[in-house]
Parts: sequence; structure tokens; C-alpha cells
Amino acid sequence: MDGIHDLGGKQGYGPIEVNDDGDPFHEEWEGREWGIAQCARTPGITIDWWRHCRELIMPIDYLGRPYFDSWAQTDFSTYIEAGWMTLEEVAGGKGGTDDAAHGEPPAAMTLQQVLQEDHDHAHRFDGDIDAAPAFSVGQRVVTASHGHAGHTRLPQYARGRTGTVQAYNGAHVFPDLSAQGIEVHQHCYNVVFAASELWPEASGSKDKVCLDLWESYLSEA
Amino acid sequence: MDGIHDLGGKQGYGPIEVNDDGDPFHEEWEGREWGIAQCARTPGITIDWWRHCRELIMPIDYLGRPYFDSWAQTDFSTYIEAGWMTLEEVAGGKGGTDDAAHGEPPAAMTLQQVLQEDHDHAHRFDGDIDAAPAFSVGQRVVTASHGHAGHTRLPQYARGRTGTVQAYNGAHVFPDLSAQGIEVHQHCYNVVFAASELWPEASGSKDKVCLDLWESYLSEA
Amino acid sequence: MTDFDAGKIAEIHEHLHSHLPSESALRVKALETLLVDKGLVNPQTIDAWVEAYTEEIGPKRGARVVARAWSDPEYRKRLLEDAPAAIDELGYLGKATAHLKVVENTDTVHNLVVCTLCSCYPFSILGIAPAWYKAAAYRSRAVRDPRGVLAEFGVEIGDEVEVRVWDSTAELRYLVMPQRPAGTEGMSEDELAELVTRNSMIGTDRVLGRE
Amino acid sequence: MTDFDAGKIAEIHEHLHSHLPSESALRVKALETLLVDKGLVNPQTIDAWVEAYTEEIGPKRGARVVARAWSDPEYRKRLLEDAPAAIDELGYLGKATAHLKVVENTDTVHNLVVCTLCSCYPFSILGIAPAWYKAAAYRSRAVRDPRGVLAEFGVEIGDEVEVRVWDSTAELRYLVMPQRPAGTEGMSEDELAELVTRNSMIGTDRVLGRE
Repeated sequence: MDGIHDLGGKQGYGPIEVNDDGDPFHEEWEGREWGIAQCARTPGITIDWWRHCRELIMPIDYLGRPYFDSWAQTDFSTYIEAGWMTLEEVAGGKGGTDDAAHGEPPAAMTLQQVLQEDHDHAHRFDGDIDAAPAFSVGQRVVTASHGHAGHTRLPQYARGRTGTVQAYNGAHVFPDLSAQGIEVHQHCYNVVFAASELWPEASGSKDKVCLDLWESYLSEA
Repeated sequence: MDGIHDLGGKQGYGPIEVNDDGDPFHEEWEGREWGIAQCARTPGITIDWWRHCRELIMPIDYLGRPYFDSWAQTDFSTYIEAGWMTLEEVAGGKGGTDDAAHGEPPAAMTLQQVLQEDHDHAHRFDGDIDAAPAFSVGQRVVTASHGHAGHTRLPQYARGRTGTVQAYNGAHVFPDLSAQGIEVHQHCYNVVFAASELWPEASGSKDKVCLDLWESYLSEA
Repeated sequence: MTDFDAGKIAEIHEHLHSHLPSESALRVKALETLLVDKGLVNPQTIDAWVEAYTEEIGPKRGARVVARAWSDPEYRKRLLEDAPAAIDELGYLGKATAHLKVVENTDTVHNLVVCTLCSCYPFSILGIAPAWYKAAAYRSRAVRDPRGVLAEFGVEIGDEVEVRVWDSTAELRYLVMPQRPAGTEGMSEDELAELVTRNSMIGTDRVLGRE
Repeated sequence: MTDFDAGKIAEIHEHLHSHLPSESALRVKALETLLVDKGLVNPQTIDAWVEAYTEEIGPKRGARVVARAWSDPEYRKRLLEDAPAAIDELGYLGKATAHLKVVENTDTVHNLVVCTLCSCYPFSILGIAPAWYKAAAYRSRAVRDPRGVLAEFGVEIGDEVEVRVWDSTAELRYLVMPQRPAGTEGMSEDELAELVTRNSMIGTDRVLGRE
């Protein structure tokens, strides 16, 4: 979707807050939200569906609320949509009277257990498919000029632009369909674009921008 | 600029508040701001510079504040930049001790006088230039694929798209330069685009989108 | 005098973001107070502008223009050829209508007006724009999903009708001339003007005269 | 189970906009309370995740990887060829690093990593991303004005250097390998690791070892 999340190249967001003390969490609730997101996932959820749910946050909230707050908002939305909780319960601040919904809590995990789970969560998204890659390294390609209303990973700034395939990444889960719960793999490439192809200010620059893009985003240039 | 103001085709802004009681102003301050904007303009200001100053409002404020509030914010910024008031005075809520800044107030205008001024303000932005128009009605044209960091009136959604000139509007003040205080006229055309050229959802549609575009935004298709 | 310094304006906006009162009413009050304090505006002139756009200038002007065009074929012709001159016959020329164009609905064409980049609007003939016209939802969707937008306004557009969206990117302004409803042959211009809604002149209303 | 219904999610967001507490801390508290109340999470497991990403997993891991690559040419080679396997030699494989690529700075190339569409980041090797990495200013500007962004971080890039920006649009993650500073020939791996800043592994720092 052409949503507020598609920020690459947008202007007017001001200077960067470069100072950072290096602490992972600056307020306690940020850590709580990080932890919640690690251990409370609805069945059948995909990373792309979760990202799309975050993209669907109202623009004013997307821009106006702290980062981990937008994770909480996304979690709320996925939990409610999946039937884990209701809008009424959220507004009321506690679970309803439906005792059936109250299960035994999962066992507590120790630090060592979550470290092991973190390690085991090193999930790769590539897999084998029958079709041969349509493009080869060094080939010129042009990106699609249109997106679509759903989740997609071709940013607006890189649409209808010509670049060069500089690496083949393997066949990766296609996010546009994964966000609909459909897992299919599609060849994915790293494509390098001259900055001057993307930005009016970059005329004469030798800088580059590199994106990982799926085959259906690309055509022969 | 590729700012938050360039809203055409962006998604996620939700349903339209279609109910409206028809009142011009719903709160008193809205009327006050309307009136201020009609009668307090800094010398040398152009409509395009004022629009650009509005585009430069922080995105969170642009989206989060009521419409006429963004006018007030724009006025504040133009008044401060032009030296009519200072940030300190604005923060303090009253004029400073600089007596020289306190002039005689302009004479009060009556209702009849402002109605007459409204009528006299029917300003046309077209004028004569030597160059002949480069394009003619019926011709296919393609729009520029890049904008620039300043004020421009070629929206993102209509960049790099092919349409047909359906009317010649005359040579109009060119907004991209007018926003820098430079008044030059440039031929301006109404260009009609098939909706299917602009939007992925419009495949097969016969709907159209018409924009008034300046000659330097266009090339022969 | 302005220096047309965009960087400075951006800095001012950031500064004002944290230093202005949080309520719109207080911000505008502060603005008026400073301008009056400095002798830059006369508050009675602000009163007069509010009165002008509350009592005198509004969509009734547009409705009158449409009703006359429905009643008088010669006026209709002049209006379609040179709208500013035609509306000035009624004394309605003014802000943002010096380069007005009237676009006509037919059985097979429906027109819809938007300004995606700001909120351009033909003030002197329609008055202050409705809130929805200035809001992000309408501005973003009117060009991309006009039929969906129209459906939210309760307007169904048949497949035989082409929707033509006018995005006000220059200093031209657009007024939609709705179709004269059937069964109004005997009506006076005054009666006809009563049928013309503001929304129909923007394009978010189509079939007039129904209850 | 989810129905992958985007329209429903949008409605939920609008509803939550007006029905949740206005403070972030209260919203997250409400979320945890409901999840615990329903027996869906164990709060001690949340504690453990917080501890893991506060005490154990962070940019020191990335710094160790870089220092080893500087010290051991064979490790460097393995890292550039198959980063997940190389970082797993140190036990650092984990969230968002299963398909890690290491991109190397040289005298003529500077690499900068961003995620314009969300905030993808190689958690298991760099920990929680800094606030600026997740903010709109960095996400919008890094791809369009990388030299301006770097200047704000105090990093000047000469004309002879090509800036290569990596926008993390897929499930690959990028780690920048900064250049080993001159005059560090005698340093141990531990000493070298001290020189490697988090920012240098994202690309917003370049010349290391200066005070």
C-alpha cells in the first residue's frame, strides 16, 4: 500500500536525533513491549502480515507515537483480529467473563531458554523452487511502475526505475502473498541503482542505492 | 518537495467524514484565522511561497491539527521569517519592547469594503510570453519522472505518466519559481490521464484524471 | 520582506511545534493579539471578513449560477465559454474564481473536483470549503478511488458513466454544473436554485431534487 | 486464527485510536495485563527477553565479529562468504541474522544500512536498534541524502568515496564492516573490539579509534 510507512525519500521530517546513549530500552514499557512481541504471536501469523498491520496504523499515530508503541498497537490489532481479545476487553482494560478464554499460562522461560530460542529463531526465508531465475547478475532490469493496495516491499521511490542485478539471493518467501497467509517462494535479487536514477539532487553523483527485490517486481530493461 | 502534503493516491487515511452542516466556520477561531489570512500578508509574499511554507509544517502537525490551524501555523512562519515578529514574541504571547515595531493600525474595513476587495482580488495568473506553446491540444505528453526539493505542482502520483493535452490554459505564473519570489510565465495545459495509467486498481476503467500542468513538467510522449 | 528561505521556515515550524499553546483557539488568539499589538491588522477588518464569508459569500452564489444556466441557454453558453465573465454578471467574481472553468455533468460523464496538494477551492462562488474537502481522506482518495468516495457520499455511479476527476494543481478552479433534474420544467430560477446543493457543485452529489 | 483481513485491521486501529489510554506506558501495561489475564503469556518470560536484550545480546557481539575479522584473515574470508555460519562460530546466530550479509568499507566505498519500509535490523548481532534508526528522519533521508545524514553524525565523506546505501527490503540483513584503523597493528582482538562502535556497523560512523 502507498502508506505512511513508505518513507524513503520523503521530505520534511527534519534533522536526525543523532545522540543516543546506547541503552536498548529508555523506558520500562519499551522492554515490556519487546518481550511481549517475542512471546505472544497469534497462530498462523506471518512477519509480512504483522508488518502490514503496522502499516495500517492511522498515519497520525504512526508518526506521532514512539516506535515500540506502534508495535503494541500492531499487536493489539492482530490479537483482536485473530480473536485473542475483543475491542470491549481492550477498552475495559481487563479480560471478559468468558472463562473459557482463560487458559493455563505457558511455563516461564529462563534467560538461558530465551537465548536458545533466539538462536533457534534464526529462520531463513529462502527455499527451492522449480523455475530458473529469470535474471542474471549484471543484467539491467526495470522495476514495476505501480504498487498495489496490499503489503509490498517495492518502495515508491524505486518504482519505474532502471538498475542492475548485482546478486542473486535465492528464492525467498514472497511478502505480497505472505501478508495474505500464502507462502510461495520467488526469486529475489539485489539490484543496485545509481542515486541519479532515483533522486533529482543526485545528478552527477556516483553514489548507489541497493535493494533486495523479488522477480515479479522486475522486468528486462 | 516530496512532502506530507502530496496526498493524492496515498492510502490509509480512512473513511471520509461526509456529514457537514454547511457552516463556514465551526469554531470562532476558524473565522478569526480566515480573516487574518485575508488581511495580513507580508510584503513580497506569493501564493506559492505561502503554500510552500504550509508544506514545510512538520508532518505530525500537518496531519494532526485542524485545517485553519495549519493556516495560522503558516502565517506565523511567514511573519517570523519576514521579520514581522520574533520567535521570542510568539513564545511570550505579546509584542516586544521595540516601540518602532508598533505602527498605527490600518483603518477598519467595513463589510462593503471587504466584499469589494474580494471582488477586486479576482486575480488572473496568466500573461503574455513570446515563446509559442510547445504542445497542442490532442498531443500525447509524458510527465517528468522527478520532482525537486522546492515547491512544485506536479504531484507524485502523476510523475512519469503519459496523458493527452485536452486544453491550453495560457501562460501562467510558474509556481516552482514563484515560490522563490521569481515571477515568470510558462505555458500551462490541462492534461487528461486514463485512471488506468495512474492506478493499479483502475485496470479496465474508463475513468479519467485531469491536471493543469506547466510546460517544463512535460515532454513529447 | 521575505528571503524565501525554506530551511529557515522549517526551523521555525520545529520551534513553534514546541513553543506554541497546544490548543488551536489559543494559537490563533496569540496570532491575532501579536498582529494587533504591532499595528499590522485591524480586528474590525477581521470581523468584516468573517461576516462576508458567513452572511454574503457562500454556495448560494454557485447555486444561483447553476439555476440561471439551467433556465437561460444563452447564459449557460456564456458560462461554459467564459465562466468568470458570466459569474461577474451576477456580481460573484472574486477570490479564486478569476480563472474558473465550469465542467458539465451529462448522462455519461460525472465530474469531481479535488485539490490533492493543498485545498484550492473557488471561494467567491462556493464560500469556505467543507471540512471533508480539506481533509487527508478526501484529498488522498478522490483521485484514486472516486467511485468509492462517491459511494461514501451515497452517490452510485453506473458503469456507463465516466468519472472525470479534476485535480486543482494550478490557479484554475473548477465548478461542476450538475444535471437539471427531470420534472422541473415549470420551476422558476429561485426554485431551481434551491435544488442545487454545494456538494453537487464539487461533484460529491449527482442526482438533485430527490428527498 | 487470523483472516488476513486488512479492512478489519484498519477499523481496529481507528477504534483503538480513540479508546486506548493516551500514554504509551499505559497502553503497553493494558496489553500485558490482558495477555496475562487470558493465560497467553507468562510475565517471567517477558522479563527474560528484556534481560536477554539488555545484558547478553547487543552491539558488543557485532564488535567482536568485526575485531575477529580484522585479526584473522581466514575468519574474515568466511564472514564475507557466509556471515551466518561465521557469526555462529561465536554463538551469535539468532533473530534476523540467518541471512546476514557483511558489506565491507574500503578507501573508496562507504556502506550505510537503512530500512525505509519498517525498521529491519540484525537484532542478534547488534541488539535493539537505536531510536534514530527507527525514526522517520533517518528512514526518509538515508536513501536520498546519505552524505547529509552522515554529516549530521559528524562523518565527512570525500568525493573520491562512493556511498552505497542498503535498503533492507527483504529478509536479508546487512552489517557494515568498518575499516581497521591505522596504527592498531599490535592490538589484541579484545582491544580492537573496543574500537568498533555500533554506528560504524550501521554505517553512520566511519573512521574509528579517534577520540
